[in-house]
Amino acid sequence: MREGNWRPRIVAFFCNWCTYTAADLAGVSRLKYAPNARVIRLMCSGRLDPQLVLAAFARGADGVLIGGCHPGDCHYLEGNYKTLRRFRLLRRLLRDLGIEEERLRLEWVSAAEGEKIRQVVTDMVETLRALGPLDLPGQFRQWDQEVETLKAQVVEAERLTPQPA
Amino acid sequence: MSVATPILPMREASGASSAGLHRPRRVTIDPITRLEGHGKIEIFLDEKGNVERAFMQVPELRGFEVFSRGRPAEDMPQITSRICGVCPTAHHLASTKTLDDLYQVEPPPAARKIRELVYNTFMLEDHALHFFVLGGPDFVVGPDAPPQQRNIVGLIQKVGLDAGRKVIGMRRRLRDLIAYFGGKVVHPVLGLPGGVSKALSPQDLPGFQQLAQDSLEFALWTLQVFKQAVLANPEYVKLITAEAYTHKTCYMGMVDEQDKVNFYDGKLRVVDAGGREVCRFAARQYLDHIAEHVEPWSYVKFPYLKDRGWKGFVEGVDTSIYSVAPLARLNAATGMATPPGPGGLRGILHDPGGETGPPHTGQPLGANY
Amino acid sequence: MNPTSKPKVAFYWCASCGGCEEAVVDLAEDILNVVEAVEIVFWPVAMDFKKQDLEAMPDRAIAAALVNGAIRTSEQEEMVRLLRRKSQCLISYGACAQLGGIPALANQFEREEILRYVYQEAPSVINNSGTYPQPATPHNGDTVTLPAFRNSVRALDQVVEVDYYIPGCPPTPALTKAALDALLAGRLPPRGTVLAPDVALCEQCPRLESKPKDLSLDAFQRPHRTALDPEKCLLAQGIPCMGPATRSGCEALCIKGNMACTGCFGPTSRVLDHGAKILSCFASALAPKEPQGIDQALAGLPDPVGTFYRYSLARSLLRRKRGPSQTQHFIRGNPP
Amino acid sequence: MRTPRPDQVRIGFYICHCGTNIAGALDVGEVVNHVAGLPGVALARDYKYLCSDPGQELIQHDIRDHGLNRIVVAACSPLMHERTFRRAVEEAGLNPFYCHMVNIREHDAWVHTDRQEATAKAKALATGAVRRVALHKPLETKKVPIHGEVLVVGGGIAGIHAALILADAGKRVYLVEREPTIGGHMARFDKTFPTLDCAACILTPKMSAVGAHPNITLWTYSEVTQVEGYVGNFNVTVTRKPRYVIEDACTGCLQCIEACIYHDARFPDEFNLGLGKRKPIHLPFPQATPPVVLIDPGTCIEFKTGKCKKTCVEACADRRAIDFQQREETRQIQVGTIIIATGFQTFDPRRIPYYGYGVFPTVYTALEVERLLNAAGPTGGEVILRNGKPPQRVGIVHCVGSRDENTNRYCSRVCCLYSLKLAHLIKEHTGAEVYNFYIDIRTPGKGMEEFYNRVAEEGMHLVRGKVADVYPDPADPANGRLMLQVEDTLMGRILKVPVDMLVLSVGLEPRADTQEVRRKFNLCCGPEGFFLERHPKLAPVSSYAEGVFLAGCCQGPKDIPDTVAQAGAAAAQALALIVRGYTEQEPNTAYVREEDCSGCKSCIPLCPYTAISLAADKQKAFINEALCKGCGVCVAACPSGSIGQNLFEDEQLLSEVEGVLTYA
Repeated sequence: MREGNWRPRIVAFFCNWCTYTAADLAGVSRLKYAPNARVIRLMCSGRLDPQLVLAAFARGADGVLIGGCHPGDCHYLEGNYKTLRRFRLLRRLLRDLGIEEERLRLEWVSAAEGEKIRQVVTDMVETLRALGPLDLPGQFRQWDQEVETLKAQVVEAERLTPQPA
Repeated sequence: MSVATPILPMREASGASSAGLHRPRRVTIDPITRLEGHGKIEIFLDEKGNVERAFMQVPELRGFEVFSRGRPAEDMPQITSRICGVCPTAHHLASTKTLDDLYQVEPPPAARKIRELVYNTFMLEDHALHFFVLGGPDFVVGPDAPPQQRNIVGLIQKVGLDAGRKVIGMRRRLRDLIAYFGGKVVHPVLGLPGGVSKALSPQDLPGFQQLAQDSLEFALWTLQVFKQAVLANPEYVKLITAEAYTHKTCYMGMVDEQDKVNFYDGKLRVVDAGGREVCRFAARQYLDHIAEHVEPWSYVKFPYLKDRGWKGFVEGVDTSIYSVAPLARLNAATGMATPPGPGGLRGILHDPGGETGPPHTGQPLGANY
Repeated sequence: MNPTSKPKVAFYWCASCGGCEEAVVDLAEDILNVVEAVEIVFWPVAMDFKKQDLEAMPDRAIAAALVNGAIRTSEQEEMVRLLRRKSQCLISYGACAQLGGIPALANQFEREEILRYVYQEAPSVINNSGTYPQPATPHNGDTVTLPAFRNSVRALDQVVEVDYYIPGCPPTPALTKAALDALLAGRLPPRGTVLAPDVALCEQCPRLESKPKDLSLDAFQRPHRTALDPEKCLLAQGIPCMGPATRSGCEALCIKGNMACTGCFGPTSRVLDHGAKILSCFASALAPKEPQGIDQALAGLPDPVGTFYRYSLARSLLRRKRGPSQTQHFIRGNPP
Repeated sequence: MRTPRPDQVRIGFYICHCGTNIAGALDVGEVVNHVAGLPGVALARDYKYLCSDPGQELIQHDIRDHGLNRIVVAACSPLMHERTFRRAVEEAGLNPFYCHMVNIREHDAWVHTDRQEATAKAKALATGAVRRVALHKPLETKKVPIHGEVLVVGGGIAGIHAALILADAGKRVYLVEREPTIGGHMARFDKTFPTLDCAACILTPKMSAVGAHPNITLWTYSEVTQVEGYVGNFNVTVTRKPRYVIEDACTGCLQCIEACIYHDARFPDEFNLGLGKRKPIHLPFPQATPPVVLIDPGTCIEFKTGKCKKTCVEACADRRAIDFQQREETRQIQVGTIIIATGFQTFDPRRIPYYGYGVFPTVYTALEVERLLNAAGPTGGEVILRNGKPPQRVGIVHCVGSRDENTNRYCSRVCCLYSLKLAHLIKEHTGAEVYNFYIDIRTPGKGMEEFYNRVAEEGMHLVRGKVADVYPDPADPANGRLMLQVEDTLMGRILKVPVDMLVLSVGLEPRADTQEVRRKFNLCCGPEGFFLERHPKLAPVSSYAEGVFLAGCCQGPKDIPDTVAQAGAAAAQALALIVRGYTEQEPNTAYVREEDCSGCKSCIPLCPYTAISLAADKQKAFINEALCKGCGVCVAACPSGSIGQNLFEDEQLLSEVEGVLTYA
């Protein structure tokens, strides 16, 4: 992270049929929006394993955006309902672990809603800016400082102590 | 964390054996061994080599009282059992009974009996563990034996492999009974508000009845071992009853309506070192009677009798420190609720001291038997 | 006992309850064979060896050290580093060492929060002087020391390298015996393996057949609010059972006790985050489609962290609850 | 998640300039430099147009010359060119699924303005792709056979045309129409612009051809109620509504109508939009196809009281075609492809109250006027108002429900021309003064501008302005004359125009049940609500559902020539699939690692295609690859991580997540 020049990083999981296509449409329509979202294409938002959301946060995402087809519109009939259910529970879990609910967002964006991509990404960037960085990798480093000091001492002591016979 | 701590004298500490020449001012015993829990002892000696002050430190804290907060009440019996995996059943059932109280439900008679059966079984196997594995080697193998042998392995060598198998086999059978109801023996799962999760199948009953008979015999045999290994040895008796190993505190134990010992239910009764009742209360009133004191040199807190106030680590009739566990339990009660077995235990412990008051917790020699 | 050529074995406990020691003792008759085959050189619960005995050994002198308990204090870190150095094979024994275990639930709280409650705010505490445990307490020109209480609870492999894992809270005697046998026979799987079947518990569950193909849950039940059918799949009764996401090897003991699996064996090797996986499984099995209905159904899970990460919070992807402080630092233009 | 064994990965990275589309918005050189330094990358290049032949050849040569075994192409959307590059890679002897695309055009270059930021994003996305592609596995596309039968939904001109082409090509076609007859909107028109040939003259021969074609199964008064399966293998349920007349027995003699207990037709006639009357037993219009009458149970005495003399049955005599007991029936069919030609509905002008439609009897919609003008219509082709008089002054308001912020923002494309056509026809029929009130006159297309000139020269009043108010003419309230208030924006003055008849040129809208149809067929809708084509230019009749094609106004407003052209295109697309005989299925299917599965059954109910079953002998989940469509819902839900998904493996996605986050 460049200090003082922090920009929110969003990992966006978009379903192939609606939201990814909407993002393509936003492109074709030359809509301009914040460059913070990095899109990962899934065939269906229902593929989104909550592990991937947590992994994204753990690896440095400030926010995770899930994009799926509108209810009733899933290309795979009901994949998006599974996403919605997981999302509701996952947000509670995140909240209990100190990660603001707004950092995980679920949006239904149909293939025709290029404009909504622009709005959602831009709005989420603003929300994240207000929240500040999550920076879990930095947190992990910070949390581990407490053991690193001792580790260094032990290593140093072992270096100085002759190996017992 | 048990208050009773089976440590043996100076011999234990390294360097202490070269008596007289360079007697160290400080003796560290780290870790304390053969008990459940983490501990370390720092002993400071005066110029004469006598103990000037000793610190029994618990260098660990997990924070159950914090991380249990906010969790579903019904999870507590399973979470609190993790306070101690040697006596998980005690924590498990204490939590379960608290849930009864919370939900204001009375378990049906069968559930209550199952809980009592499980708990009493636990009392039996746990004491066997203590006697043969944790504390017992000090006597059976002997206080003079090298430390490497004062353990279960040495004990089996001493008493013989058959006796060792007998102990192991009986514990396994008893623990299987707990697992029958509790799923697991370490961290059982049977406790629910107002009942238990599992019932007893009638066809399994005869096996358990047989086990009851066998375990009674086992208890008597254990008593014989104790008599032979400890009481038959005048030096040991002298050691147990020596002033240095006597700890005059108050004593707490659970009693029934007649002030007899009850393991599962009843009131908590506290008596002082002179045998006089200090208080008698239901578990839910514990905050009225018990408080915890904090010292800067240990993570463990020190419970004491709240009415008396914290008076420091002092002994005597007026102390606010109280002991728990077997000897304290006997002291706090007027007797056993069941007919005394052959050669009643209380008599055995009473007689050697020849005193009229309650026997006091010798460290560690009486407390856990 | 004279020094022998038998492989040396050590047992140690960190932030633990002693249940793992009991599990070893519960080898019952088999422990005699173990004692016959190995030389136990360190085992605080049962033997009188001290830390300095350990320090006096040559490096890698111990064939295998079985460490249970989570890592919470500097002393535990020191001890496991010492054991790591003295051992050829370091085995994580039990859920606490492997995943953080129950003590890692404390990772939802900050160190100061814990200390303040335990020593000051708890209703049983009387501490007018505001005394807290101190790293060093002076005594007559000398000091009595306490190890540092860390902010986070860690799994063993978050502090030192671990060669094998024996899962469970506690591990079963059967698994323990199988692992020791494999160790003694020198036929251990690749390093890093969890020495238990890599399949979820449902496979061993006596109630699997009664699990319907479609759960379609409308609500999660709490076990004391429903009359539990002792034959039927607990999930089918709406009881959150971690079995589908949890490694087998325990012989479904809790299920046999008519209670749900709480996940002490941890996830399978394919899973990074135990909690996320069972969350996904449970949520997917819900029937309602509207946010309100979904939330209602999920109201039966009042404590997602405690339910999904009962034993694995330390080893989860997020590891602990994030403190409030970091964000504030940054807002003040002061990145940590 | 399993850590894959790192084999000797040699990644080639290619970034496309796309002319200036990409290179103009971000620094491709910087991206190349960044990616070149990533582990596993053997080569990184930029190129002006990678999708061009030389571009593809560049990659192919590099694969051979540099021993590349993974290819990452950073260019446009994979939805655009993924196949192109996979094919190129395959031709170079590499498994096509070792190729992965990074979308830096639609998702980056085209949507961001800051060059530095856009470059940074491209680097991040490329890093994710490089990480992921290293874990790719060789995969094979599966060929799935295609049923030769086609379902055409909707029997308007689009459906008719498509059905005939396919049937003529020898394919079995099921044409399903909701109304009792095919013909759609076109059957209601009088003349068609710009040639002014009679709609019926050109349509009815095609309708008859459909009715008579041996390869066409025509089900009118029927609806598709369920669609299951996938391209090549759709299982379709069609519900046939009871018309209370046995279709095969009815000869279309119409004697039953004659004989109906109701001597006179007295119920509003749907086909004539209520302008005419019909009996309970009726034929929608003389050339209806099939020529089979139907009974409206809402008006039939027998249905209402059970006490009719049933003179119709008597008249039908031994043909015994009338069956009051007829019930709704369902038919199951299996088809390989589907053409959606469900058409449109006209804008309901009651939504703009100030036009007074439904309030003033002299206000008509354009479609109603078509019926008035039609010789077979309720007035026999005479333009006679509801008060029985022919109009002397007629106003035609364009863009009713089109190009309007409050209703529909789009242009309905046909209204200008049909308004001019109606103006011409009204003038021809009545000699009335005709005023056209327009916003703009739009007449693109072959012969359209000429048509406009011709009509304009006929002495039409063309007023550029929107009608702002319609109210009864205070000077002549009795005859229903209306006063139009309109601003003539060319002259810059407010006009008040009295008319006897006001025609509203209503726009075209998606049908009211479009959403229902969309769900049934797994389609997408655009913002206006019409079905969305896969690509506006390159795949105009393909939908987002594989094997389902779009024709006619259900995709957007269009005139008859365009509709017919599109129907032909849809038929050709369907035919192309059938003739090939198979489709290639993306190998992104899920699979169960049997040795890992605990048989917990969590996945089984989640599959929308019932592809997952429990192998009874082993108590392990099993995924039928042929049924799996690759959504991955089961993969995400498998609590023990025992289900994988080709191309979307846990470790691949995780690496991609890590990759896109490694670069700040």
